[in-house]
Amino acid sequence: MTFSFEANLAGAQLPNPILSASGCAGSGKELSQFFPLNEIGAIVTKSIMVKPRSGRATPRMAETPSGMLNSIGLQGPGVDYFLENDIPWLAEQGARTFVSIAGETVEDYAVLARRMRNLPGVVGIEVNISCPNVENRGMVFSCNPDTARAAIEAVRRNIGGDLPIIAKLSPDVTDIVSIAREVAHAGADGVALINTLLGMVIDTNSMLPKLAQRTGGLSGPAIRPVAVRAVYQVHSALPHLPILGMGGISTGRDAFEFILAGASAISVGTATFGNPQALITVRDELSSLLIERGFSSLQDAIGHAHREITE
Amino acid sequence: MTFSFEANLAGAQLPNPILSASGCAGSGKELSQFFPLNEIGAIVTKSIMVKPRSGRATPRMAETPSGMLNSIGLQGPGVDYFLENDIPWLAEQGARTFVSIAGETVEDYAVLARRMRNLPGVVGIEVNISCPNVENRGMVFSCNPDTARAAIEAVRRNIGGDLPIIAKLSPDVTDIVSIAREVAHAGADGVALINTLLGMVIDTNSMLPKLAQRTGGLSGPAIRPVAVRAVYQVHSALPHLPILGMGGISTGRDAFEFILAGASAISVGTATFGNPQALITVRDELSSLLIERGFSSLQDAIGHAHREITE
Amino acid sequence: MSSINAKAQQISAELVSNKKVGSYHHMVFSVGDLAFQAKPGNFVAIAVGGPSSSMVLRRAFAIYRATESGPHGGLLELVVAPHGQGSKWLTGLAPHTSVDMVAPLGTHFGIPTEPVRALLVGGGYGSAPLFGLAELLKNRGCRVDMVLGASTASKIYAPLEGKRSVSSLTLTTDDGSAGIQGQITEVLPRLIEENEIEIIYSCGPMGMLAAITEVSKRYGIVHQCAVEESMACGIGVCMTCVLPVTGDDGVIRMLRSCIDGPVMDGEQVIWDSNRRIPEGTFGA
Amino acid sequence: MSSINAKAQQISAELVSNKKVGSYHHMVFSVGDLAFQAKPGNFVAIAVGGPSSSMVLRRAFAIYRATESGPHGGLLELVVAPHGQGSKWLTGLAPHTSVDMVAPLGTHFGIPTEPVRALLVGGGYGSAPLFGLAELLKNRGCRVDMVLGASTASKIYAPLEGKRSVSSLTLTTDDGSAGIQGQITEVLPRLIEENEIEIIYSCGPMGMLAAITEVSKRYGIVHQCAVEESMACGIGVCMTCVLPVTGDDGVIRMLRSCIDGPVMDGEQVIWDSNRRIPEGTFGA
Ligand SMILES: Cc1cc2nc3c(=O)[nH]c(=O)nc-3n(C[C@H](O)[C@H](O)[C@H](O)COP(=O)(O)OP(=O)(O)OC[C@H]3O[C@@H](n4cnc5c(N)ncnc54)[C@H](O)[C@@H]3O)c2cc1C
Ligand SMILES: Cc1cc2nc3c(=O)[nH]c(=O)nc-3n(C[C@H](O)[C@H](O)[C@H](O)COP(=O)(O)OP(=O)(O)OC[C@H]3O[C@@H](n4cnc5c(N)ncnc54)[C@H](O)[C@@H]3O)c2cc1C
Ligand SMILES: Cc1cc2nc3c(=O)[nH]c(=O)nc-3n(C[C@H](O)[C@H](O)[C@H](O)COP(=O)(O)O)c2cc1C
Ligand SMILES: Cc1cc2nc3c(=O)[nH]c(=O)nc-3n(C[C@H](O)[C@H](O)[C@H](O)COP(=O)(O)O)c2cc1C
Ligand code: FES
Ligand code: FES
Repeated sequence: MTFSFEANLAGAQLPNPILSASGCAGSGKELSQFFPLNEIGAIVTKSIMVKPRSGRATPRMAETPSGMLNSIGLQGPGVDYFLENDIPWLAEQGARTFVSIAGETVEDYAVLARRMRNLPGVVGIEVNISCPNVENRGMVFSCNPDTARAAIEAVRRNIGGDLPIIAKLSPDVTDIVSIAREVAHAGADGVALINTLLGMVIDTNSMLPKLAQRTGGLSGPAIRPVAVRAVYQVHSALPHLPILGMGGISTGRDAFEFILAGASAISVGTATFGNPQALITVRDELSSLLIERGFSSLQDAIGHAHREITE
Repeated sequence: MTFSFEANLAGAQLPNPILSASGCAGSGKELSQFFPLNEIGAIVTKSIMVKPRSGRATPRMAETPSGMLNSIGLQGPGVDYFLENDIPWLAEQGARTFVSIAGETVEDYAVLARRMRNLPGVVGIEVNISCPNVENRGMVFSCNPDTARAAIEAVRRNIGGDLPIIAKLSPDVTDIVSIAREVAHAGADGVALINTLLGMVIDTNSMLPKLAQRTGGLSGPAIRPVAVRAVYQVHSALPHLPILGMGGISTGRDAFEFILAGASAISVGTATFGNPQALITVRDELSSLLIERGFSSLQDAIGHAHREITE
Repeated sequence: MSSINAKAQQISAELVSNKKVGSYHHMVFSVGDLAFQAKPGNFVAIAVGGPSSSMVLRRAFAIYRATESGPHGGLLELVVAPHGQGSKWLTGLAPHTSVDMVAPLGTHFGIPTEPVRALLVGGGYGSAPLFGLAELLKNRGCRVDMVLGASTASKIYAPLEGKRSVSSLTLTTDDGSAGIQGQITEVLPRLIEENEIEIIYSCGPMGMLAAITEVSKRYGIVHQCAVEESMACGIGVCMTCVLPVTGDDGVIRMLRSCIDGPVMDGEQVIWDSNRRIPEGTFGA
Repeated sequence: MSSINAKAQQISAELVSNKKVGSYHHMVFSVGDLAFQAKPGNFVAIAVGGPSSSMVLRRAFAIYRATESGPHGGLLELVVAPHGQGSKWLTGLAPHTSVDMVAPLGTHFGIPTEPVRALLVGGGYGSAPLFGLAELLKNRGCRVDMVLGASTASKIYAPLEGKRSVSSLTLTTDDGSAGIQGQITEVLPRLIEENEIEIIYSCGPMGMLAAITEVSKRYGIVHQCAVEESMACGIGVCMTCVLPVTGDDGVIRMLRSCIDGPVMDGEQVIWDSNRRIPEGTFGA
């Protein structure tokens, strides 16, 4: 039997459905010692902003049961440096790249989108709208339908060409389906589910929040059930909207859960910290599992857990 | 040095701040073999409804990394049986009881509140508003400020006397502070934070959601950072609103985190499944820890992580 | 105090021996006087994974044998299949490690007051609690026949010393690698008739118990079975392990298999209730 | 390919020996040819807690010694303090267990091209990477003095064989249980002056490194220190382990201590940046 592992993520054709998660694969360079970057479906870059950013003060992380908190605060050298250095290097490796962009204002998203035209190796844009909106009391863009829509519209209007746009949503909302619907209307070709959950750890020695910024984003296997639920709900309500699923994936079994729930492709984030080769492990285990379960293609398995149960 | 472990939860005077979590201590009888029930601050009953309820179909649970999903669906014999059997038995044990009540309609809450008058051993009411509202497309009461308020007002108007009312909130909302504010205005004397997070596990053998009802509530250490964050946020915004903190507490250290974040007392839920004596372990570890850190009373430690850092 | 879990204690139990037998591990724990309390059908619940485990729930295992005294004091013996991460952790333990155990839990097999002719039916590691039961029945003057089935020979657990109390032992395997090829239920009618069986005791997968119930009903004989539902707590506080059971009053209730079971009356259990609540269930 | 992590490999390393020495565990791992790649200052990152661990992050440990061949092939030796749940799990392992290790990681101590007079300063298990460094410096014709400090005698790690390359060894303890009572920095001026020190190499708690930097600045001598920041990944992909460092261009940047460190120029690090971003930092 032939088996097709090819993925189509909102129009981006990828040899397999395994992507890195934004902010969890550095610039790519750091991982390239552990596997050739073109072995995975695509590299998702850390979220790029208009200007250089120092990020937040340390401590920036805390380990939690089956997870971790982080508050990096989008440290990065800004879009100019990124386009000059990271993009050409990734293209040289033959890597397919999803550029993650993040803004503090709607205008930032517009500016960044214009810079994303005609980049070598870039197969799509992940729009991280799970970050604070400085024009709206720091409220996270994707926690409000209006600001979520505004950010995506700004990208859609400015991107030009037919580069797929994936809107990355925060799970910290009452109704994630309504946000997904909103960004789809605004022109997103797909959604990335989920970003981290807002959490806090208190250091019982200092008796203060462990992270300098008090709260941070919770990731890792701990949040997997929340992520699978989000993917299942959105796929159920919007079956034609492509989903990039993530949140606690560290094995092929975990990835399979997301595919069955309705994801067209998946990202591996925190697992890479524990295992630099996690992306490859997940890829190999997922393809074995799909073949074992009798699927002749990845496509056939997407959303399979939604089928009618007829016993 | 004398140390006072006494807790005051929204007016309920308790010898210590350790409570069971609703739905995680059965009727009390099941645990009484493992420790005398009057050894803990209070027993919180499983949520009582107006009528008997079969609960949901099985499978009702799935273990997850550092947590579990459940979808019990509030199985129980109804308020009549409860008042006749459980309440007198708990009173006989010398246990202090918080009765958890849950409704499908605002009227249910009113009916239940009226039944809560003058019960032996009952020191407070926990109003579980993290359940589906049948009159509003099954939307969870506490996921909407209006329905949250309506349920609490119904209890407040009907309860009579001065029994403290604690509103138990779902973390699955965009802004938990605004819900807490709403229920406080509606007459809640305090809030219980947090109920479970909505999650899903897909069984990769059957390739279907593992739980019969598809989704379930995520509890256990996995969710602790989300719970601590919720307690910290609400205490920060509403410093005078008493909080019953819970979510993944299994050691004294964990309980201490919630106290530092602003909880006046805490509940232990899922940990009891792994360790029938968890409530006693947490109690003893927490009091040692408070003494070790130089506190002369529990009261002094509440919200201590909010202090100004002056170094 | 209540009568629920009345004999249960939470103890630290030292692993005395851990031997691979076919597909299973025969594991012996030193438990002190607690061994006196255990009756055939009772189970234990063990915390798995060690101090920084991601597994928050205990795992349940039927008690294979309880030995009240010996060089190590009272012993409890289990038969464990390395299945998922919890049972694999357990079967990987070295002797002298201690585990956190709550035992004995649940209901036990009822012993008739008069000698009867009993058939004991076990599937896979479901044979475990039947050997202690066989001994007890034998001592009460009962005739005991036993039939054990599994997918393949290595999954039949039937140690020599266990068979002492049994008048006849029939084996079935799906692949024919031991005994008769086929399902356990296929041989039941013959065994019931030949041995004039008056009561069936069973333990094994839920599907097998359901099938045995069909047969026992047909012959009008009592069927006590030990069910195996996923359990989060094992002590009756979580309500995850329920299954619909028709009471003596005719009312179907969702009963907890950890405290109202695992031993239940096969005829009263509503089998095939997976993913649905049977119509007419109390509170439905 | 890039030059970051260029020598790092992910391997299964067998624990060859695990001995308690004072408050620490001296742990030896068989790592094959990877031992050839390790230089003093490099560290390893080990996955902890076993297959169903709730700990998702690796733990970092400085390489104490690398032995390139022997009966077990190449060896890496670590000095581990049982501190929290991860290090306690590690120090509790029995020989012949294998761990998942990524090594060697990070920058290493720079070795002067000319013989110099070096002072090596270690706090607690921070002495670990200094012995291999001492040997290397000695072989290059340097004079090496060493001072080790800790809260108490059992927390000073200074094995006999490690001291071979050292001309003088001074000890300090907070409680006076070994060597001079007091903080390590109190003895530095005397040692620097007496031994005409030209370079300081250090490893230990961040507070100590900051204090040493004060002293080295005062004397105008180079100070290479191995920092210890909480690391989630150890390989440069997560950005959790940063600290502000002034570059040669005068610009302060948040650098990753796992790939731009752990060995850094003490004078360039902005110490006391806990919970705040120093003013003027790039991108602030
Ligand atoms: C009353 C009772 C008696 C049992 N007696 C035995 C015995 O004597 N020998 C034996 O090997 N096993 C027995 N089991 C089953 C044993 O508990 C499971 O094999 C074990 O829980 C599998 O856990 P795991 O971590 O290896 O698998 P995982 O698949 O990782 O477990 C995940 C979750 O599912 C539950 N689960 C998985 N399989 C089963 C199952 N078959 N039955 C119930 N829950 C399950 C686990 O308890 C856990 O909560 C018994 C179960 C019950 C309820
Ligand atoms: C470059 C480097 C070299 C190190 N070398 C050694 C060594 O040679 N010997 C040794 O015993 N320890 C060393 N450490 C510290 C060692 O990594 C920690 O002691 C260990 O991580 C503690 O983990 P735990 O699980 O026991 O503690 P926990 O408190 O349970 O750890 C929780 C989290 O905090 C982090 N953490 C806790 N303490 C430290 C610490 N002191 N430094 C950095 N992160 C910490 C852990 O990595 C983990 O992510 C080194 C750390 C770094 C960064
Ligand atoms: C250290 C860290 C940094 C992250 N940075 C970003 C980021 O820059 N942009 C973004 O969209 N998501 C970021 N994320 C979120 C991840 O991409 C991912 O959505 C989340 O961690 C859940 O997946 P996981 O559990 O596999 O890590 C970050 C996560 C971590 C742990
Ligand atoms: C099996 C189970 C049943 C529960 N039943 C109820 C309930 O009836 N009413 C309620 O308010 N919360 C219920 N909860 C939620 C808990 O009371 C608690 O809020 C939540 O589990 C988080 O705490 P934990 O992590 O300590 O379990 C239940 C939780 C579990 C795991
Ligand atoms: S397993 Fe918890 S009630 Fe039975
Ligand atoms: S530890 Fe991840 S970048 Fe340094």
